[in-house]
Amino acid sequence: MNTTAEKNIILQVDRLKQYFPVKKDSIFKPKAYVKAVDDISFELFEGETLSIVGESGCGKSTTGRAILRLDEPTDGKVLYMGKNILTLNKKDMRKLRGDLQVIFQDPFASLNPRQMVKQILNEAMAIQNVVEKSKRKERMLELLGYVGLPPESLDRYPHEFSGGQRQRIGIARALAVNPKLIICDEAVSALDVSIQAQILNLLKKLQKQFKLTFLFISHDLSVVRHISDRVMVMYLGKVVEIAEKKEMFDSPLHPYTKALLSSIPVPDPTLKRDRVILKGDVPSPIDPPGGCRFHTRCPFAIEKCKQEEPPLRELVNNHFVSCHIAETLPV
Amino acid sequence: MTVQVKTEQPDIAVKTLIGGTKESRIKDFISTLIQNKAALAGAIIIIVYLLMAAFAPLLAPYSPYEIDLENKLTPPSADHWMGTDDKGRDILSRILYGSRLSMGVGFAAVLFGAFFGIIFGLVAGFYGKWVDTIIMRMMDVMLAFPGILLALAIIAALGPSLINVTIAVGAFSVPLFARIVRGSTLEVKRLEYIDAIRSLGASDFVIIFKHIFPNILSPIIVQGTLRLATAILSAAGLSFLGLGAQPPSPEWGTMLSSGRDFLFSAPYIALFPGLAISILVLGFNIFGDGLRDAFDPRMKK
Amino acid sequence: STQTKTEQEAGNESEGKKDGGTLTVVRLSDATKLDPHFITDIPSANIIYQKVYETLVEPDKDMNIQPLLATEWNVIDDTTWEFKLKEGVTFHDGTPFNAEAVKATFDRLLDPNTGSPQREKFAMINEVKVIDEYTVQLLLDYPYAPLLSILASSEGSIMSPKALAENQETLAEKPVGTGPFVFKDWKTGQEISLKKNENYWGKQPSIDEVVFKVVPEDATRLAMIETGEAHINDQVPVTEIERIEASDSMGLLRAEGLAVEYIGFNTKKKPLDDVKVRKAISHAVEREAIIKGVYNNVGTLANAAMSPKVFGHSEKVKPYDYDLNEAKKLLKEAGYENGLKLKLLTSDRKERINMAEVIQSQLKGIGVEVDIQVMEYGAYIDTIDKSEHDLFIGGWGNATGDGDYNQYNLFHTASQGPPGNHFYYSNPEVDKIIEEARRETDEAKRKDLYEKVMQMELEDAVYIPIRNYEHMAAHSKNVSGFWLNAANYLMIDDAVIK
Amino acid sequence: MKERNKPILEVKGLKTHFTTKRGVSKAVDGIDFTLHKGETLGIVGESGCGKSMTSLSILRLIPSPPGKIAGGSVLFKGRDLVTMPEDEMRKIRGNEISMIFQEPMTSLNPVIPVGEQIAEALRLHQKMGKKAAWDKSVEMLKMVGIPSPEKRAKQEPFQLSGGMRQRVMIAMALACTPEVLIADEPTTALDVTIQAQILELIKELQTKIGMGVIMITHDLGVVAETCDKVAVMYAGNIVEHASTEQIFADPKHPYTQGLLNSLPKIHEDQEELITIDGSVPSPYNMPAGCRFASRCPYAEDICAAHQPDLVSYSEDIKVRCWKYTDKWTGKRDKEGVV
Amino acid sequence: MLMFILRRILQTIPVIIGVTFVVFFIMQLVPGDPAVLLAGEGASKETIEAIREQLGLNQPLYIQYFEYLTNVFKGDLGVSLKNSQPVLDEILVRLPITIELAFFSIIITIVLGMAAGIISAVKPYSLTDVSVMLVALLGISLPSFWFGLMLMYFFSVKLQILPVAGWDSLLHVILPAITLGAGGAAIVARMTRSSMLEVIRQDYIRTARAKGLRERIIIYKHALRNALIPVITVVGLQFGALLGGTVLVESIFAINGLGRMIVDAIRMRDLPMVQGGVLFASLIFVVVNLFVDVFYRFFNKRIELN
Ligand SMILES: Nc1ncnc2c1ncn2[C@@H]1O[C@H](COP(=O)(O)OP(=O)(O)OP(=O)(O)O)[C@@H](O)[C@H]1O
Ligand SMILES: Nc1ncnc2c1ncn2[C@@H]1O[C@H](COP(=O)(O)OP(=O)(O)OP(=O)(O)O)[C@@H](O)[C@H]1O
Ligand SMILES: [Mg+2]
Ligand SMILES: [Mg+2]
Ligand code: NI
Repeated sequence: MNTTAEKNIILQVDRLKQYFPVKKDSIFKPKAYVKAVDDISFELFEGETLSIVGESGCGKSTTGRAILRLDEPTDGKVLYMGKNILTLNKKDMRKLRGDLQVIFQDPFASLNPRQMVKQILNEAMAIQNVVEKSKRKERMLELLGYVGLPPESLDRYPHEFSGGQRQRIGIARALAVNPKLIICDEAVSALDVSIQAQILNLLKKLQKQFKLTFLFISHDLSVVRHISDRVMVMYLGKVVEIAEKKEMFDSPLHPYTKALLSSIPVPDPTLKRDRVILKGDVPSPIDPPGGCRFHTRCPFAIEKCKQEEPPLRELVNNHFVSCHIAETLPV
Repeated sequence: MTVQVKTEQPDIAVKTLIGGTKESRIKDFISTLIQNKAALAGAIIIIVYLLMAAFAPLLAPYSPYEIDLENKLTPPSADHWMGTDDKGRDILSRILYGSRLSMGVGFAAVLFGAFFGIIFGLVAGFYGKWVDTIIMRMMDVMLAFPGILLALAIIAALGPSLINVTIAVGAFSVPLFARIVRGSTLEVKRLEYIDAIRSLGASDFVIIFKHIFPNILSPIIVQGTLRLATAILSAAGLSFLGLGAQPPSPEWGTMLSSGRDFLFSAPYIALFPGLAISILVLGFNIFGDGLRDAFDPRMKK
Repeated sequence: STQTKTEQEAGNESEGKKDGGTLTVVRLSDATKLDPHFITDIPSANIIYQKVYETLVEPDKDMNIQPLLATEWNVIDDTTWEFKLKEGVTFHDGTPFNAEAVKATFDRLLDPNTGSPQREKFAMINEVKVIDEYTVQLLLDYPYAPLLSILASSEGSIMSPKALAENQETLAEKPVGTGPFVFKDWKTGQEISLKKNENYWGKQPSIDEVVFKVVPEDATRLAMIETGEAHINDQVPVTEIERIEASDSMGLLRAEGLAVEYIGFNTKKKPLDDVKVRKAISHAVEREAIIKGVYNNVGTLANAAMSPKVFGHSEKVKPYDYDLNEAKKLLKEAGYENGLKLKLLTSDRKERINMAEVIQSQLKGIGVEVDIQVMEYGAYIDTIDKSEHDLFIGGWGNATGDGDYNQYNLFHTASQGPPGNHFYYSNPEVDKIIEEARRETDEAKRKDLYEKVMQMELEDAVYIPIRNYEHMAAHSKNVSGFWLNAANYLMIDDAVIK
Repeated sequence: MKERNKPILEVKGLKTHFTTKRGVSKAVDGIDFTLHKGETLGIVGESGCGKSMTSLSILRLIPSPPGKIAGGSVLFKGRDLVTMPEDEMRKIRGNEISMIFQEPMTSLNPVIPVGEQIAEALRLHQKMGKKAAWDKSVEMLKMVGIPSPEKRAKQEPFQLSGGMRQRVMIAMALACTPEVLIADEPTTALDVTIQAQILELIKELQTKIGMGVIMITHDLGVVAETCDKVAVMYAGNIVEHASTEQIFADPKHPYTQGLLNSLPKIHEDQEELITIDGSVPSPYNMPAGCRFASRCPYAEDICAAHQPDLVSYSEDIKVRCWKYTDKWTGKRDKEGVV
Repeated sequence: MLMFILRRILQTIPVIIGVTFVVFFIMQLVPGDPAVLLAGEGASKETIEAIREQLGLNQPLYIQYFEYLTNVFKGDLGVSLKNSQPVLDEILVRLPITIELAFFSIIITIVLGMAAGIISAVKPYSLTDVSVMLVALLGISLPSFWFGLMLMYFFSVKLQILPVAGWDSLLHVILPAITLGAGGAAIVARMTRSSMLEVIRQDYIRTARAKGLRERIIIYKHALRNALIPVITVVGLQFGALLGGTVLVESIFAINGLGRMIVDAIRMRDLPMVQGGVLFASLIFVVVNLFVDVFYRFFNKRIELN
């Protein structure tokens, strides 16, 4: 913990759990839950980008939503600048929301189709009351400048923009309230490679400019590799591995991470790789397998994996993994 | 590498597709409406009706109230284009004057029903859980309740007047609107832009009325235009209980009902008010459909 | 006379033809109960009256009292009436009809514990005395002239003493009388059926069975007659006369009724407490136009609250003539030359609403602006019972056919409110004459008293008489021999289905 | 596998236009390519460039109105699908040419058991009996690697995971052993680990059945790993057509170059990604000249004025760019823009 | 699902109590005194008072209500003020009739409405579509008394092929069921049409086409099943309107049903009958809607999870 010790922790997630009750099919069955996020802890340092990767349904978005209290978490703490935001009342929470912003995946669904850009931006400022009324127009133009949209965009509706432009509007809205932390939930997944590149560049630029902290949720590893400082891998509601980006990509420890990294199709036809192709589907989060949750698909699983849940342990410097046999795996 | 994120060139595609200014936007809205031929026809029908209501005194060839028992039940003729009723009053004149009443009651009732229905539906759908349960069970009570009883209760509590008939008729449609709105709210609530606005710290009120409501207009418009007919007809039903427009008001529904005794001997008594209602409802329905499309920016894609 | 051919034909033809069959009568509403001591409405009484139950005496077509279960009667003194009863009559349950039966019936009616709403009408009877098996005396508290008319009405029905003793409660559903028809079945809300009494003491009916079906919709009832699905429809809207008369499958029977319709004034309420205003309005209503325009000439112009069929009616009583100038003059005298606003209350019967509209238009002529208030029947009654009305359209059934029932209930101070005086009229002199007429046994003198008191009421302009009822029944051309009694009872003893 | 037999599918000058209130959208505007047995052709390009519309046009599944095939021909084993009568076309759909759609979530009927959805095509085209068709559909599910297929066949789509649904789509498309398979972004909606499974599966089956595959995607990684040759589309046109190795090693068209450049390099750290400025022209209002001209770093006067043709650069390479013609002056090239 | 049904059934209890409560207090508000109406013309104040006493109308309201409620839970709905018959008996005679009528009407609503909707949707904006939708709109805006009497006039009086009124055979059911079902059919037709048009645009319809299926199979097998889901809700709501509409139709065709009974009872201020009638009407309504919800959830579950 040497290198990170000096950095300020802006957000600390402590034993967060998010269970969604499932409607029961029968009164005879016990009450069931989707354990979307099941006891995860991590911290986020000021000015860094932490990415969360993992398959669809592993709880990435749920983690983000829980931090923002878009859903009320079942258990755990989320400390923002040392304050547990999960216990704030409605009013204080609303005030705090200015600091924590989110950019969503779907650039269309995340903008109200009936509001013009200026209404969208104005409303954001009005809600948090960050800019006085007379200066808002000015600020709007400034925001559009940051995200690279022409000033006349103000009078248009979201559907009149391309996907990439819409995503910029979403970013401008998030920036409008001067946030400290932005959660990007698949913020570029829906975009074309060329547009994706524009947005990624923009995010990086803005991060520097405003000292933003990003929690970057994605399943596109090449994007993650480009943007993150640290990476966290989730599987079925659990954190399986956290490490510095380079460390993670160069020497993944968890068998799932390994499979994930090897599955990325590489745009280079000359490169023929040994690919770890996993068998089977992701188990249901309603009834996750006991022991290590990955053991049903893990090519290396041993008996212990079925019985005991592996703890998240620091194997190398700042490289945490949750696997009983991480040391013994082939590289 | 010098390629920077620059301000994008004013986007040709966007610019040519949609004019950026406000006036052109309104023009665009209107032109979408006009291009939708059915909606245009609907709009024309409605305008004709509104003109009819506005200029009834000028248009009506006779007084709508003047009883002339000598000339009762005359079939349509050059003198009385739509014939006369069982008290010798000119049906055309009554229909013209009645447009004020019937359209007024119809609209007001639908608006009343929609207003409360929308609020209940939004609140139930947005908050879910026990709020939802309580509101929706209340709506069930209302739906299961005989209308005539509700009407009688309203006379009792508020006294008979046209406003109260509007309330009574409107009350019948509250649960219908509530159900529809609740369903749509549940759908829209899940969309990302609702989460986005919530994460900005917007209050529930803003979320519900500014962000959810405008996006569930379409089923409301459809239901509203359909309820209009029912509202006019039920208003007539109530006037017989002494709740609605009192005779000799030329209210369409009442006129239609009074034609019931002459269905075979003088069918025109019921026919013309019936047509007046049907055509109005037709107009509103097709206009409503067009409106829904024109209001929805997405439909232009 | 308004009797149509049908009746006369029936008289001639009914002898030879005894075809039997089921007679289907369609009517607006169902009976409420079939116990004559508890019946308060015509649709209920119509089922049993002279069909299942019989009375000691009965009114004929002209409302003259004729013997029925009593063969003769004597007024022994002012307060003692003696009746000789018919012998050899048995109730449907086999109990013989005799003086004990008469006593049992009236004792039950008069017993306060019975709680009969009709007790009031018989309150003058102090005791029913059995003289011998077939002789009975009614001892009255005070002289009461209209006694026979009450005995002749439905509430005077003689009931089986056995049924009274054993199962009083079930009498509401299962009447047991002596009449030509025996109660068969009642499906509430749907139909009541009676079958021929095989042991009837008099002439056996020709039909085997009669079913009274409830068909609320006017048009449907007529359609059923037209298609032959039913035989008689005893409530016909006035608008359908032409159609019925033009039809070759339907006939129309019309009969003068006992009831009258009138416009009433609330004499307690401003400005109608001013007799001049009332007179003015009385002058301004053109009654003939209503009979013709609204009622299609069904019924006749009424001159008072009693129809010609009611005992005590007098042609000499004169209501106000149609005279707008006089009306305006009176209004001016009353201080309303600039007009006046009034509310006219009516129940939701179609004809009455029409009538209200016509009256509204007529009164406009003298500057009286009328707001029509249509109310559902229950609310209407409630409003007039509470004296919250100005003008109202009312009617009086005159169920007994005697002037006392009319005058006492409508105009006596004691009857203000629910009993019938919704004019809230109070005139001590009128009260006195009404009471006097009640005790007067001399028919001619009674008639004079009624004439006098009716004229006084009109002088006070308490109401505007509009129409004497006329009852109409549409019938299939293949039935004959039935008739309508003035109280709108359907008489089917002699009905024949071809 | 790549023997040069007669092509089974030949698309020539295919044009698909949409007529809307705003005018005519030339979604597909003159596309040419050929497909041989056992070969995989990748079609790549920016979102909205007409990839899906091209594939739908081949099967004549364009939503009509407003869409319409406005010209060109699609020769399938020598017969033109564009002019073929509808009922004959029906015999080809799902039988000889099948399609895997972009969205496995919405492309399956939510209320019909998946087994039945597969079996109905078998009954129709292979004239199989009810039982036989069902057994075959269970077999197909097994082949695409769905565990306990007997049970799964009876389930409805909502009871299956996304990966399974996509596999059902594949089973459905392959049920009648088609000669051509069009896969329209078959893995976009899936996780990488599942995507790897599916791509592996398609490859495997292709070798087994020997069909020609058109693989539509905008994921260049997928193209690199699965395709023999690639067509790059831009704004309704093919701008470059070459073998996969060629495209990745030495892209000719400036758009292709831009596209490849903007990918984050997975084994290399970049501070900033390279982007292509500007945006695609509106399909309602195509420029007269090269459609990429406004975004092209090399554009010269001629580019804005005249549209280049798709010309052969070498035997295997076709490119639609003035830069590779003799009309090119090369002025800006010398300034060294890139 | 079972849990859901159980919960809904439990929720029904407060609904029913709510209904009785509202009915009770509304009936107190409504002007008109059952005692006066029962006493009839010319009854004295004493008589009326006696009747009131006899009917127990003099007790304080809350006692009357709680007595009523406790009796209801014991299964005793009281006796009619009008004819002293047990309310339950009166209702049980009429309930099957009304249910039968409603059942056939809803069948007509569904069959007619959906057929029209499908015909319209198959060729949108065609002449057939426009005319079907016009007829449907007329169906919505025409009062049912008019429609019912017209049907009666043509089929019973003119053609004499169907009975005018009554409820004795299946023939008697036809006209009332059509009259009652027609309005709903119009609404269902509109819903079906728009829902079909929506569904036809879905990806899975394209998939079906890509399989080479015939258009007919696509419409009836693939599109219709999905299009019906939103229509189900409308049918459920329509059932409520239908129950309200029974009054008129029961009057016109002289059917001895629950609707007419309730209205008659209201007119007589016969509180126990009104209470009982409304209780059962709401029970029917709640049960039907429960079915609809269960059905809907069953279908919708797969859609939500997609
Ligand atoms: N509101 C909810 N109610 C019930 N289950 C939920 C809810 N939200 C999420 N889930 C479930 O929780 C699990 C995790 O979902 P989440 O959206 O966090 O996954 P994700 O990692 O973001 O996946 P993706 O990459 O597809 O976005 C899933 O199984 C999902 O079905
Ligand atoms: N119904 C339609 N009406 C008008 N234009 C349409 C319609 N459908 C598609 N288009 C146009 O056709 C063009 C090509 O669309 P297509 O779906 O083929 O793109 P794509 O290359 O598959 O993109 P993506 O990668 O997003 O799937 C788009 O620009 C679009 O505007
Ligand atoms: Mg997610
Ligand atoms: Mg596509
Ligand atoms: Ni550079």
